[in-house]
Amino acid sequence: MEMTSSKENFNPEFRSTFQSSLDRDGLLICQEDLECSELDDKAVIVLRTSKDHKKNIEVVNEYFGVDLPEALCISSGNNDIKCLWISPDEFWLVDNRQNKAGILDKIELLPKGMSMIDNSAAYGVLEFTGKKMYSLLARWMSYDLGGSLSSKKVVSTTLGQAPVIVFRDSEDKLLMLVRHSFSHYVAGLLKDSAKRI
Amino acid sequence: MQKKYSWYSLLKAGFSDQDWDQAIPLVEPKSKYDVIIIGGGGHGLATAYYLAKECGITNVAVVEKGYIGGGNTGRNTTIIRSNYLRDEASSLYEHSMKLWEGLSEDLNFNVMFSQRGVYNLGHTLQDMRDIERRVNANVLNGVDAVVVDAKEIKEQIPIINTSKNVRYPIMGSSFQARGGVARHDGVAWGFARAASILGVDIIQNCEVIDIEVEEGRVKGVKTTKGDIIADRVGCVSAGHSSVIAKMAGLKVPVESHPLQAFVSEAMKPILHTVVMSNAVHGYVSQSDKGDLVIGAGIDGYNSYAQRGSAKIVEHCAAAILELFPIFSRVRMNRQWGGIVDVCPDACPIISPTKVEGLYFNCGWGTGGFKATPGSGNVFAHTIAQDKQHELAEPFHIDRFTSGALIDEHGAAGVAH
Amino acid sequence: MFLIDCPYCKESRDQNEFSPAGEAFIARPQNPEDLSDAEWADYVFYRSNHKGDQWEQWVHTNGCRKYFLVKRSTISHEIIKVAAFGEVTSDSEL
Amino acid sequence: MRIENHSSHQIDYSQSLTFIFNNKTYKGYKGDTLASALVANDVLFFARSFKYGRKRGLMAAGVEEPNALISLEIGGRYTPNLKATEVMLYDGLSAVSSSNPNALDFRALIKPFHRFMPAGFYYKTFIKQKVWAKVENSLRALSGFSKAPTEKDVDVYDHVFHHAEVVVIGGGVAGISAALEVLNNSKTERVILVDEREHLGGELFNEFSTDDAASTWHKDSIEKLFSYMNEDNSRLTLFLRSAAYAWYDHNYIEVLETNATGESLVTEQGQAARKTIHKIRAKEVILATGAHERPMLFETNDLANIMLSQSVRRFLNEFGVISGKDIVLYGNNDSIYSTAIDLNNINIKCTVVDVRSSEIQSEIVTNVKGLGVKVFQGYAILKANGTHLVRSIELSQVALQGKEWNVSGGSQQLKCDLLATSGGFNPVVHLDCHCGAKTFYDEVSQSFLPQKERNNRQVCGSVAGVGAWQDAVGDAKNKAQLTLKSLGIVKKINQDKLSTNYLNFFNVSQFFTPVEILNRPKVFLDMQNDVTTLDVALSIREGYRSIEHIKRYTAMGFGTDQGKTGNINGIAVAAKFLGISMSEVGTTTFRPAYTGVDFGAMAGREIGDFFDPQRYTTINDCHVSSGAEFEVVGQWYRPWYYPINGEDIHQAVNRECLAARTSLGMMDASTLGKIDVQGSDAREFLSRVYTNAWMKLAPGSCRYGLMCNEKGMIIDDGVSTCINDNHFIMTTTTGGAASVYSALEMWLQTEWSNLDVHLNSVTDQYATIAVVGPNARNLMKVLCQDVDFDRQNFKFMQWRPGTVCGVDARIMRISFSGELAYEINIEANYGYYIWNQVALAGKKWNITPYGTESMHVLRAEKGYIIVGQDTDGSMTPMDVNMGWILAKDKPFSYIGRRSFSISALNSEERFQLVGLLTKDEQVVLPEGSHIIDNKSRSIGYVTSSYYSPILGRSIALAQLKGGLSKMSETVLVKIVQEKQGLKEIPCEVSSSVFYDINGEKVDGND
Ligand SMILES: Cc1cc2nc3c(=O)[nH]c(=O)nc-3n(C[C@H](O)[C@H](O)[C@H](O)COP(=O)(O)OP(=O)(O)OC[C@H]3O[C@@H](n4cnc5c(N)ncnc54)[C@H](O)[C@@H]3O)c2cc1C
Ligand SMILES: NC(=O)c1ccc[n+]([C@@H]2O[C@H](COP(=O)([O-])OP(=O)(O)OC[C@H]3O[C@@H](n4cnc5c(N)ncnc54)[C@H](O)[C@@H]3O)[C@@H](O)[C@H]2O)c1
Ligand SMILES: Cc1cc2nc3c(=O)[nH]c(=O)nc-3n(C[C@H](O)[C@H](O)[C@H](O)COP(=O)(O)O)c2cc1C
Ligand SMILES: [Zn+2]
Repeated sequence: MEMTSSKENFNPEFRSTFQSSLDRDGLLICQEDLECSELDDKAVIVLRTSKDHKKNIEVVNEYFGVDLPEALCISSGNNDIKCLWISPDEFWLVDNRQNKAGILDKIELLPKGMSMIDNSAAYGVLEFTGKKMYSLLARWMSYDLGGSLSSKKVVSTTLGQAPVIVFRDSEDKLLMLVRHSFSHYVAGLLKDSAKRI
Repeated sequence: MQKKYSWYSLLKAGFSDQDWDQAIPLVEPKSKYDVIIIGGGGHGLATAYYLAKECGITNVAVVEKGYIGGGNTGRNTTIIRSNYLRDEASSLYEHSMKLWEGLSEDLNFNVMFSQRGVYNLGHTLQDMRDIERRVNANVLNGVDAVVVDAKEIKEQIPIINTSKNVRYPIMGSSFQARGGVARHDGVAWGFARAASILGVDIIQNCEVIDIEVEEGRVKGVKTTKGDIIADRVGCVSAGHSSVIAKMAGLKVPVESHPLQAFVSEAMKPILHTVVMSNAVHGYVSQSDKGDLVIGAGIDGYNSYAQRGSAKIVEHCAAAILELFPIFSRVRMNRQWGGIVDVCPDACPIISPTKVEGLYFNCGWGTGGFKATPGSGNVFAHTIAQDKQHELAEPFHIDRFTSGALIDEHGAAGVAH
Repeated sequence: MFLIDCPYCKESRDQNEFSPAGEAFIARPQNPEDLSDAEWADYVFYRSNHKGDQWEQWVHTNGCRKYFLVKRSTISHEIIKVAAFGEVTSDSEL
Repeated sequence: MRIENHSSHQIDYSQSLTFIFNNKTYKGYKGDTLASALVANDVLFFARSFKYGRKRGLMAAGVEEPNALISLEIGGRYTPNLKATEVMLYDGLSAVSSSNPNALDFRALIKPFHRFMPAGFYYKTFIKQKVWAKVENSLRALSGFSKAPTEKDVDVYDHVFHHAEVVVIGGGVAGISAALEVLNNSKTERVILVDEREHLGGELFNEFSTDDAASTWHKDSIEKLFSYMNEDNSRLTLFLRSAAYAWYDHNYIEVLETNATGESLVTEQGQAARKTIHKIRAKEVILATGAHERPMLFETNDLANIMLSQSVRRFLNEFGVISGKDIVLYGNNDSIYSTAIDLNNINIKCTVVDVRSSEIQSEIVTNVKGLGVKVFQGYAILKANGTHLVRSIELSQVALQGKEWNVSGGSQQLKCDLLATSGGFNPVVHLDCHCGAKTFYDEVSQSFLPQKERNNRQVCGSVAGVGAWQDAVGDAKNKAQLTLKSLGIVKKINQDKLSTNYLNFFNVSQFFTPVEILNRPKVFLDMQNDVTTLDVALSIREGYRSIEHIKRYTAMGFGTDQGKTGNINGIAVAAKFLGISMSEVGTTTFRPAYTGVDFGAMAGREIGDFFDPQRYTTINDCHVSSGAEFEVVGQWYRPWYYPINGEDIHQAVNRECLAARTSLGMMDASTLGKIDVQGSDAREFLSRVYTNAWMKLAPGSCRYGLMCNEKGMIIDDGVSTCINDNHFIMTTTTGGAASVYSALEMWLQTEWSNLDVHLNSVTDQYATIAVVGPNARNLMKVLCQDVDFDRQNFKFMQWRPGTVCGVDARIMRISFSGELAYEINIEANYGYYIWNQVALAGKKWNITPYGTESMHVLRAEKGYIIVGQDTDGSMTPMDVNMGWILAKDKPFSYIGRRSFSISALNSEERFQLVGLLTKDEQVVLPEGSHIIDNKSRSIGYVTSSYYSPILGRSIALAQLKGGLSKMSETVLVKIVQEKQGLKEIPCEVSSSVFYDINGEKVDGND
């Protein structure tokens, strides 16, 4: 068996998080007023920093082209990169995969007290649309989606027994990040509940 | 007056309308006792009974803030077994088991001890290793125990789900045939009645609000019914042990947590034994009345409220359905909680304290009902002799300082 | 099931996102080696297990993952106050 | 019977339904309950009572019904113990009595002996343990109501979370009025209104026939409510057939909704939920749960067709049925007169017996008299006659003198075929008390009312003691105003004026408890459990005086109705016999469930596959297609072994182990917990949480660490990798990942916030594939060309970045088997691909996937411990012979260190980890068997035991007391459950390292 070291000779098969749960059209759920599909081109980079120092905010802006969001909210610098507020010292940069390397390159430049780690493979991203999405999620989520998940807001919570992150990307769209080891479970719950919506 | 319970006295009472003696006479506290027991739960009442019966100390009062048996004794799932892992623990619980076997006769009160057997299910390979280890230890200690496989479980309990295609398939179980259940209230009342016949005062609705200590020696207690002098005070107040300890300027290494249980509506008998599963968090038996008596898990926060979170009971219901899918349309009739005093090594404290004449019996946590007679028995001797009963020695409070923990819950972490 | 105000997320969330993490203000001794066995045991095993309003630690396990302080009645379960870690350092404050 | 030409508010006469009860077929209509349909068919016996097996008929019309327990359907839809009053009729319904009133019943046969079976009977009998053991089972057979189900439920149940600013519980006039008041005066607030019945309106329907204003108000209000519901983004959510059954801390309320098709649910499996639990978090709660009527007491008050007056009215007005033609109404308040008017309207004969003297001159009394209805004022019923059905009653004069009721004069008989009584009303305070709120006894309404003030909660209508419906409307509005104020929506509150004595529950008299009646036999308090006044009296005489003792001694209130109608009379009787007030007696504790909740509903969908998350690695499909058997570890499913060609576990494991030892094996190690540790204090942090030293570990290297808790006991272990001075990746055991991670966060956040360290869980980020065996290096060279695998350049316990089959990887040279081994870490999305590539490239060396079982054998051969198997939370590092891993000179006293100097942790007698070699090499010790001393006492036990194919013999690890000083000694392992004739197995105590003692294999053989 002959192999070379260059990457070009390979075509590594990328398996998305929900691959085995999707239907033929690549959808998890597809019914009246409720659709759920996977976005498999997203990169998730965890950025740990404190907003207490102005410098950190400047660094983030300079390197990644986004502002650190106001607590409790998400803000996006542009249509590609989004910065999610997870916790006072934790922000997630969500971008398209092809931009990942560019972001991670900056790790060497980060000042003390700031760190970064790629967690893209750990999460699958589901996109929900349709009027009935809250009705579906309320079967497994104690969070007040209707009352508190205002536009651009991000929330780290649970879906059944799985930890998930949800954020309201726009008025009629909701994204959910799921750890891949829970994907089988989460897909199962969602599909099962959708039958009764 | 009908003193002794028997068929004869029952017939006589039925024909003659003669009345029964008061099983629990209403008494007001005297000003002084040789021994005061704080807490009229099963353990406290048993302590008083054995003090009077075996230690010749009858000038004893049991002081209960509410009604006797209204603490955990009256709200537990009544499972009795003695198949504990550690030698120290199994000796103590086996001592208790032997007392259970003669208890109704001893007390002249049917506590309805029903030796219908107890299964402790295993669902993982590590569960099964632990079961083997425990059963083998039991047998070497003279405690009846066997390991049974899933097939045998199914033969004995046809309604249990032993399918392999469930989340936590049943791989096997330990089984103690002498284990079973008893009528919780009857245990408290039986001890109370027997103790009061021997001269013990049982004083209800009387809360201890302070403990008098002078120069390191206990002098008595202050209660809502006045001050009472005593040479020795035994504290057997389960969930409230820390509160009582504080009154004497002491600390006990326990934490109070809610533990919940619930019962179904009564049905015709269908489950004839006791089934426990730690991995799926639930235990169940069917009472003589016909209700399924189900014990759930513990809430993680401290509490003195006799109630817990919905999530715990709901998860428990799910666990019971994993084991017994046929119970799905059976309805929960009532749920409640008790305050259990959890000790870091899951073993009780039966011990003298730094205050002379003050003794503690606590830390039974989620499993002390089964120990009721044994605990009362060794505690009575400990108080009477001011020296720990042999079986109580390992349960000295000093073990937390010396490091000689008993660690009954040992194998908790599953890992590879 | 409690409704807990996370002082970091600044939002009330259901108890199922949180885990209790014991009594507050139990500081790890600076120099454990200097302690007697009894003092060490006091730190490791003994809690005040207070009946009444008690400061305790909770962690927003399935939220922001932050530990914080909650003053809660162990009798009524009422939550009286919450505070970020370090905001309160002893029972007497606030 | 069905009342002709009656316009019912509930029944749809156009839809006739057929059903079966106790094997007979009947007809009813849509809108009927099983109870009303049976009444229409003149079926009056529903079941038997618990203790004495007495034939019982209906008493009530709703959830409070104690008698009419039935079971429904068969097979997977068999449901025990339903109340006939709560089952909506559907076509084809089939039900049977919980115990058949028409069949012979053993309990009823022992009737003559009832006097010998007072409360507490069993405590006094069968006292010999042996005798009890013999009789218990036969006694058990007599107990219980319906038979238990025997088949798995075919239906599913749902849970749904909700949030609302205001939740109104109870949809009678008060609830409707309160909900409207909130909606009318707010803009964005969400309101949830729940009622357990089929229709909104509660008891109000009863007023329609006599009061047009009531029906107008109802119609208008419902319309208004519906208009709110039809708005876009409606703020109002309405749950009907939905019982709020529990109120937990912080205004968390659970509501059980029954599907609109009720018990007739027939859908494709799983498409609809039979029942749904709504989990509601409310800012404010308005309790409008109404009141249940309570019965009057007299001898044999349990005969069939002795009912509650208000319930008779409900059957009449809502369902158009009645179970008698000659009716006596008996009570102590004005409400029985309302019933009289209703009956008079449909020309049914009735007589009123009122314990209150003729001095009571309410308007309604005068009205009823005016209708020509015979009214006995100042009379009481002493006894009901009849074999099973009421046939007549005995009346006598009665008068209230001071606080005592005195019966006087001779008695007279009155014929009747239905007796309807009202002893006043019990506010439905249950829910309000679930979180510990108290009730108080109110002398005016003669009832226990809810605690006056409570945060974020209002009570209105009957539950607050309000009688007349018009007052309930006003009261509800007023309370809703307070709710709006509490929400900060209104500042100044408007209060409607109510009639002057609106809190008197229809002029209810003082509780009716003449001793002449209470001392009679068969005056039943708890109908379901056959508890009588004499039982309560006996209980008290025997010293069981607290109401809680009375409850437990007599079983009063223990039934499926939880004493909704009976308890209050029990309290009154206890008060009488104890000579204290009702207030001093108090109530028993109210607990969930307000009404029964199916276990299935409690569990919701969290059963079966969803009971607990099943976590899989990204390589799982490969394992499945290789035919792996799985082991559950924590929540993970890990391959246990990979049988081929019908191998059993031993054959498979032997093959897998030999492959790894002699050529090449591969294993999916992705489940190990991985924690990314970054920051300038990362080393310091690791030094604090692990027992060994980390300050000098060079980038590019890895190190094994042991983690203890403060008790000094081992809790976890794993290898950490130094990426650079500020960056490490820690691995944890699979099962320990979550708890270790949260413990580490705790130390960082609560104690060491000054350390510059960030932790992130990256368990799911990587797939990890271990390649193991002498040919591992050869394989790695094929898989990855950009790393120098030379043994000198890439040493044991080092790692290198590289590209494996085109994928970026981190390759660690670590080994849990003692063989030359590498762990390839790649982004999880490529796990599946790389596993296949490794398998492909490894074919040359016959690469063999192995599972956790072989992993266990391989590591045991090397004496490596498994935390949780060889340790159990009570083992120190010294105990497992790993004293070498305790750093001596770290400046910081790492977690657990202080405990190592405690005396008991240094005892010679502690369990210590040793190896055991059976004298007979082919005997494999059972795990969990014990080592015994010469007195047959346990001195240790076997933690791990396997057949080692490479050694051709068995090996075992054991915890042995003082084991480290017993090397080479012979000990006996006791086999308790005799296996293959073995009893005691001699073994030699050995080092726990069995294979490759000098560790030469780890470099491979090239
Ligand atoms: C839901 C649940 C299920 C359980 N299941 C089991 C089981 O299946 N098997 C088993 O073996 N164990 C079980 N247990 C544990 C068992 O109930 C207890 O360990 C045991 O009953 C303790 O008995 P006790 O007499 O020590 O305490 P209690 O019965 O609680 O008695 C203590 C008494 O002290 C009184 N008291 C407190 N403070 C004062 C004061 N200041 N003054 C006066 N009196 C005071 C209390 O009112 C109380 O009556 C369970 C517990 C619960 C809560
Ligand atoms: N005439 C009488 O004898 C008499 C006596 C008392 C009350 N009333 C009448 O009762 C009405 C009082 O109005 P109200 O609204 O206070 O009471 P109500 O009894 O009319 O309504 C209460 C409603 O709450 C529901 N409910 C109770 N507990 C529930 C729970 N846990 N979950 C869900 N639903 C629950 C009941 O099913 C009922 O529909 C007036 O019409 C009044 O005249 C009549
Ligand atoms: C073993 C056992 C069986 C019980 N069975 C019933 C029962 O059949 N019906 C019932 O209403 N309560 C039953 N209970 C619960 C009690 O009513 C009560 O809830 C419990 O003792 C706690 O007391 P509390 O609710 O008054 O605080 C049972 C309790 C126990 C411990
Ligand atoms: Zn938070």
